[in-house]
Amino acid sequence: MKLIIAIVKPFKLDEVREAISAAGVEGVTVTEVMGYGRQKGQTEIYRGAEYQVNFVPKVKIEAVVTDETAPRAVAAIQAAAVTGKIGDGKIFVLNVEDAIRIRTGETGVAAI
Amino acid sequence: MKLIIAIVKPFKLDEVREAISAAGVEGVTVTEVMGYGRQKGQTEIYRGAEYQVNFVPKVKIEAVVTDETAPRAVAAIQAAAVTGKIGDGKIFVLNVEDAIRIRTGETGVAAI
Amino acid sequence: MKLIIAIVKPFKLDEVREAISAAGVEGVTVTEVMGYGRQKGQTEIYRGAEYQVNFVPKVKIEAVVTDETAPRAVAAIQAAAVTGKIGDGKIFVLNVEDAIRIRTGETGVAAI
Amino acid sequence: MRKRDASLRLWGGGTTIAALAAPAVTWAQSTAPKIDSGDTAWMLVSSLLVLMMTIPGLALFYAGMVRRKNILATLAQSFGATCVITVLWMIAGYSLAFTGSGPWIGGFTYVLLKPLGLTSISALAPTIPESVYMMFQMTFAIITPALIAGALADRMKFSAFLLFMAAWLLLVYCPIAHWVWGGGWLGAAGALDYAGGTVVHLNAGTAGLVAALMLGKRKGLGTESFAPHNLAYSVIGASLLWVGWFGFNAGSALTSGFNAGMAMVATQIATAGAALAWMAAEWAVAKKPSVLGMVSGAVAGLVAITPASGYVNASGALLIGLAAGAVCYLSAVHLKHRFGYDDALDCWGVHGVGGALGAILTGVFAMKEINPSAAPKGGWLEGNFHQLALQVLDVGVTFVYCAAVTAAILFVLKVTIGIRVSEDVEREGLDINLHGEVVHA
Amino acid sequence: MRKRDASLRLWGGGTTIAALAAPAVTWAQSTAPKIDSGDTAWMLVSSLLVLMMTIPGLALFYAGMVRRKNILATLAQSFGATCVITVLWMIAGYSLAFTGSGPWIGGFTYVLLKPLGLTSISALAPTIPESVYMMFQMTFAIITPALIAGALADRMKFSAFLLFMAAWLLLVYCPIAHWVWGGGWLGAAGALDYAGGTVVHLNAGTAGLVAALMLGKRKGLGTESFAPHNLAYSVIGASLLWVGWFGFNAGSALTSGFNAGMAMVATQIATAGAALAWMAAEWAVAKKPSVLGMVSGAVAGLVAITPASGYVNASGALLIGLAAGAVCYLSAVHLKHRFGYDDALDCWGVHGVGGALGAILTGVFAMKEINPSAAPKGGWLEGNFHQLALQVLDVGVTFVYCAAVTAAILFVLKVTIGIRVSEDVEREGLDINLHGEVVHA
Amino acid sequence: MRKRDASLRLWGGGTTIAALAAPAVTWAQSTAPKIDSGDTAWMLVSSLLVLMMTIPGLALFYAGMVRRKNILATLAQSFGATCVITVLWMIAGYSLAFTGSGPWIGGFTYVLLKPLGLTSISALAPTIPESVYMMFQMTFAIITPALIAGALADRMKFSAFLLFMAAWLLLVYCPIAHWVWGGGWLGAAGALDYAGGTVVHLNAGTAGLVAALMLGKRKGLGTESFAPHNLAYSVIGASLLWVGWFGFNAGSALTSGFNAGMAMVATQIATAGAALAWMAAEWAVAKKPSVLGMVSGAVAGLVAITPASGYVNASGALLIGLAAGAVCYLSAVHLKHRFGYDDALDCWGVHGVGGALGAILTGVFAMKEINPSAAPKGGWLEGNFHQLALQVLDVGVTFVYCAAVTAAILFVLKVTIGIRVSEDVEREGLDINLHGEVVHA
Ligand SMILES: Nc1ncnc2c1ncn2[C@@H]1O[C@H](COP(=O)(O)OP(=O)(O)O)[C@@H](O)[C@H]1O
Ligand SMILES: Nc1ncnc2c1ncn2[C@@H]1O[C@H](COP(=O)(O)OP(=O)(O)O)[C@@H](O)[C@H]1O
Ligand SMILES: Nc1ncnc2c1ncn2[C@@H]1O[C@H](COP(=O)(O)OP(=O)(O)O)[C@@H](O)[C@H]1O
Repeated sequence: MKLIIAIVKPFKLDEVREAISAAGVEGVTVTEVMGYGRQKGQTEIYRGAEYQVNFVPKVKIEAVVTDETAPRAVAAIQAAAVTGKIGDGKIFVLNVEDAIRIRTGETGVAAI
Repeated sequence: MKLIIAIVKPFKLDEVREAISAAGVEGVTVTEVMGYGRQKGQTEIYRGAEYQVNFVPKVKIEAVVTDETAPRAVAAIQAAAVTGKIGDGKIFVLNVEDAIRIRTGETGVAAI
Repeated sequence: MKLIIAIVKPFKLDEVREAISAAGVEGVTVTEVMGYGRQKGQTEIYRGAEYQVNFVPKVKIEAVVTDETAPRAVAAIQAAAVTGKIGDGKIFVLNVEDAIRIRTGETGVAAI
Repeated sequence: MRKRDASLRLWGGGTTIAALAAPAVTWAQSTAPKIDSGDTAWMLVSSLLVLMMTIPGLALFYAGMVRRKNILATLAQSFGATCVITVLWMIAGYSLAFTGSGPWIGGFTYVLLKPLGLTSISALAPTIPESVYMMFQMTFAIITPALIAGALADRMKFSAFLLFMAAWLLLVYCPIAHWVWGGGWLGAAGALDYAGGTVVHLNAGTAGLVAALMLGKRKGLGTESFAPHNLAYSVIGASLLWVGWFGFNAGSALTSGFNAGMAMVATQIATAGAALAWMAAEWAVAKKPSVLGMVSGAVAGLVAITPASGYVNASGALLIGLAAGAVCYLSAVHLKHRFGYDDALDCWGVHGVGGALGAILTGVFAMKEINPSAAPKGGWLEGNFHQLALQVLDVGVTFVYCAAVTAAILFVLKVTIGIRVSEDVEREGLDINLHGEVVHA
Repeated sequence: MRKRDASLRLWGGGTTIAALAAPAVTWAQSTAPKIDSGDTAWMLVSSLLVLMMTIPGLALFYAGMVRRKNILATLAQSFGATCVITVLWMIAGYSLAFTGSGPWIGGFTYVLLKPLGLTSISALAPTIPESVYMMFQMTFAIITPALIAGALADRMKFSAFLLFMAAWLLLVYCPIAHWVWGGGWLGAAGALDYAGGTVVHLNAGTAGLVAALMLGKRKGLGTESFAPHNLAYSVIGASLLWVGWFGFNAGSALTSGFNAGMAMVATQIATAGAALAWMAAEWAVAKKPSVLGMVSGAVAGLVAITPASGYVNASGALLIGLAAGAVCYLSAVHLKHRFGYDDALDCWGVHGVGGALGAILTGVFAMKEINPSAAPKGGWLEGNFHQLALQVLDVGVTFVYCAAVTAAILFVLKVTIGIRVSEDVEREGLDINLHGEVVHA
Repeated sequence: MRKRDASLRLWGGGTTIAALAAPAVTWAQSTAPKIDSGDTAWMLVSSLLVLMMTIPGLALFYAGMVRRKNILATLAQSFGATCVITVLWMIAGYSLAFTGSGPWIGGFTYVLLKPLGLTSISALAPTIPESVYMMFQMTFAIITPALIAGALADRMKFSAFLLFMAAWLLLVYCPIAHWVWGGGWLGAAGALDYAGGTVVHLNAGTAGLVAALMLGKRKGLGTESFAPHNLAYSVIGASLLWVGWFGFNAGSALTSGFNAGMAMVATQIATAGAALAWMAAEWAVAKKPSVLGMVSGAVAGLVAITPASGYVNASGALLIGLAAGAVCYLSAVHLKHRFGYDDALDCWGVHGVGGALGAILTGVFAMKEINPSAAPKGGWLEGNFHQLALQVLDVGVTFVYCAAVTAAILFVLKVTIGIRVSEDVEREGLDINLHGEVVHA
């Protein structure tokens, strides 16, 4: 199983969720995060004191999927989240050793 | 070492924390997240415009534990978080390559 | 590639971000989290009812870096985040199998 | 709100219409009665101030103390109660409470406010239009039931809540208001309640205690955190309650003159004194002065000075305030836990206890000099022990009647439509389940 | 706000200065005119209440309904409009609307308020200083354009917004206010608009509808969630609107007496009735009574009773309120979706529809007994069908004139500086892009 | 608040009690004095408006500008100051400031308000009860020290803060209020300060500057983000300040008539002008008009018009407002950074600078026509250069006395209990450490 972590622009959340569903992913977990990358935030002036707002709001989407679904899911996210502008975000793929569905106690791919 | 990621219902947080402590886990990190799975959220109507609230509030609990503790911790979480109703959540286990305690610079299992 | 997860005290965020930049890390993602470890929170009294506030506010910093950068980045975070007091936090390192830049579709180390 | 105050008018602008035979008269325009434009201005303002106490004052005070998932539901209780009671007051409440001359309950002639014409004047407030007097009393009738919401926060069905408000208004508030202010037996016996220590606060507090007992405790109490989500709302709410309370207390003079001025002073001093007393007690016991404690203390002071505000001088007000802060701190923070009822936001602990305390201390500190017409013999300190006995009677009667009828109303609701939400709804929050909305969506 | 009300003063404190030839006169101090201190007190208060309706009332009501990224921009619209209009009203607005005697527009003598001396009095309000009357009217002139912001939320440029406010004030509000209240043709014809059903609410609502059509829909409508970020703000805002509205309606008596009292009563009852009607309709249709619905219903009631508040009794007010709650629920929640314009926060749905409804129902329910001087023949129910026809005329004229001129103003702005922000700005939020700030930083 | 205003009463409702020998007299009831019910109504309202300025107005204005971890502590400062000062004002403040006839300080006869009876009247306000006058002055005494909190935000110990408030009230505010308004030497010399340009704003601003210097800068300034957590609170706060300020300025007429009306008009226009001037300056310099800038500008306008509000006409008010917006923008946004003191929320930058500016411009724009009794020769523009000199003297004396005594008080506190929290407490936030609570728990 793979953990797919996608960091995308907040307003793309709904599109990504739909795309990933269509790709066969049953569940996702979403977190509001702050990102820093090429897109650098902006210089703010508060009462004359300049300071750098380094972070831009993003959402992080995490989904654990089977090894077979993973490439399809990644492609779906990429297609749905892209705007072509800086700050579109990243997708990371990690290996997952086990999964458990709390309700039933099922483990492995049956759980996801 | 393993990273255990548990996504559970918010009101189970305290019970899970206690259970996991009892299982010998010294530290955890908790994030408020939004989940999407079999439990689908609900259709909301705002001023006559229907829209789907796709996400239900969950908490994500992350704990890095030794390989030996991992099964015990997973079992403890599962037991504490289960209600038997849809939306109880998931537990994922990932491999961790290294850990560092910032305060002391200790590494490996000594750090967790 | 490695995913570095650092949990640090909130007011250290800016210093850590600068240190990690200096170490050559181009992007990070930051989440507000609640931590529980040796530093235990405090007992609160609300209208005479005691209850334990188990969690202290922390920030979680996640960065995906190349294998070569990883040690340098970890060291930089550790140096920037340390205060020597309990609750300074942890750094965890996980393996990442793939990365994709959404904007361009680049993959692997080119994407991070 | 004692009608005799009106006879204390000392300035020249208006003419007192003494001793109207009927409680209200509509004048033919040609012989239009003389009202006082200054008194009317102050009573128009007082009416809207007391409305402001409920929305947004009380609504915010309570909403700030609950968890995020119940904020909107808590606001909805104050807002919904305001609407239901406004309409019921027009339909029957005013008629039952402030018209007619029976000792137990008013009459039915003012149903739907039929006789309320442009130039009507009530004998209970002879220098202002009856429309304004009716409205002023309406705002009292709104806030009293709305206060009860503090005891039943986080767990009551909205439908049951609205029905409870309606029944309680007619069966509890209207009779008691009539007894004390509307020409009924308690006022005639000489009990002093300037702006509602028993009629409003002890009454609401008692109902809250009964409701808390009948609803049972909130799920998770003692094991989960019930820390308030946003005390900033409570600070706004308490501040608006404080500001609006001058309409409550100084407005109860029903005129714009010396009585209103003294009531304002007493209110201000007692409130500050009570906030400082609660703060000091908490600082000593719990080592930190919480913001929730400061605002709760202020409300305790406002409550306790309410019955006394037209009868005491500045020093009396300070003493009442200090006592209220300390006593309500004990009742809200310590007694509640000893006895184990879940008076969620301390409706009984602050309004019940503070109202009773204020009513009794009125019997101690009332001064003839401050209100020669309504308290011609003063209170205990001026040798009139009888007044203290009367005040205790007032407290006892209010408590017993209110407790009994409130329990009956809630019992009927419980066995018919049910009063408490399901466990799942309580866990997930009232906002999303009862109203379909959340804050910070 | 009909000047004839003043002649209904029945109390003794002041002397009516009848029939001043010129609209305003500055008296030499030795022959100083007699004003009434009670009337003045009430009108000072009414002025600040109506200002409070806009800031923070309306500002919060609207800001609570938008998404987090647009909260500050929404607040800035109400606040900025207040500032711009205050200065313009001083420069020319008051002069154009409330001085001079032409049927279509006022004069220029009061430009920069030059003739406004310490002891000036306007014939339109003979028992208070003209300074207070000018100020009271200013607060109406502020809130009317500010209401339009509800229709154009989330997508208008701030610079264009401020220019729109300025132009609209002078080209739309001032003429219409003059027609009805300032001595112009509509008032002379006998149209009844106590506190602004057409001058304020239908006017703002119509402008909102035009603006919504010309701006186009918000990006993402129908596919993304537009759930309000913090309805607690909307509850505070609606509550302060309710409380402040007594300055609006009861203040429109321009005196502190019987008329003000009746207007207050009518306002309170209609508001509660409308909130309950909306709540009931929503509970029946959507199965849950939303907090947004309750407060929207209250505002609908306030809007609809505005033109009628000085002419109807309690029962009339209740009926108008119930009708307003139900009708505005339909228009805001259902019609809007059928026709597909994006009246974001229901400026047209509540203020336009409610204002027109109230204006027409005024022609039905007006009673001679409640306002013998201004409505000596009552409305349709008292057999005066002519009044109803007049009211319909008033509605029609206001709608047509306002729609045409608003469209012209927005067209000019659109082709010059542009009225809508770029798509990126809209997506990312107005707060950070237009004002450089966010809430919950 | 100049007593001479009272002699300008031009209406018939009340009778002026001229030239009472003693500053206050309690009348036997039989020969009860004549007060005016309209004046009393307006002053009751003005008192509660000024209280509302502090809680919740100022509390929210400041709390909205700090970071999340300090919101409750900031609210607690305004609320706590209100309570402490109320009680001290009753104990000694009123006596020291507004009774007795010495040039430097009042007397002790009014300690604990002992002589304040039901029908007392002060010679300083002969048409209202002394209870109301005492209360009105109390609300000024509350807000003045409370304003200082803006300079010391985020880093002062709560215990030290409360002691500072108490000492400053008695040692700084009471003497200066006595000099100017209570019968002391500055008022007698002819300095004009209608509602507190120097007594309130320059005074608080100066104390804030001294406190900011003595406390030192906040940790992290310049490197961490100090962006306000929730400017929506600041908008609510500024709006309530604006609305309440009519009690401050128009209330300072002490009567409900022409003077109050003109003061209201001047206040409204200057405020709007200043908000627009700040907005324009910021738009030009920083390219975006921030919401914080708009509300800060409005407050700057309110501050600057305060001393002038009873002496200038509409055009004068507009000019003062425009000047205040531009000058305070410079002082709060640019001078502060040049000189490097950490006046956190711009107490000196807005209140100090704005108050001094307003006081001086009063000497320029005062007009005999607007206040014939108190400013019979007008200001510089009417050829009376002497007035301008007097105003500069007033500014200088206030600054020097206030700075010296404030520094002494803070020095004593610093070497005894300490005035600043530990670095850890500052980092983690005052809310959790000083009060044991957080927002958004
Ligand atoms: N190496 C990284 N590790 C973790 N998160 C990253 C990394 N690089 C980028 N991100 C996240 O992705 C977001 C977008 O990245 P950015 O470099 O701004 O744009 P782009 O991907 O278009 O070049 C960042 O705001 C950050 O949240
Ligand atoms: N494959 C997944 N990857 C990440 N998170 C998931 C996944 N499946 C479920 N979740 C999380 O677990 C929560 C509960 O899952 P759900 O399917 O609703 O219930 P259940 O586990 O009882 O079948 C979801 O709301 C989501 O946050
Ligand atoms: N095993 C763990 N797994 C996940 N997070 C941890 C773990 N141990 C500690 N943390 C996080 O690190 C924070 C600091 O840890 P703590 O034990 O309090 O201090 P220290 O690292 O100085 O001993 C915790 O609040 C928690 O968020």
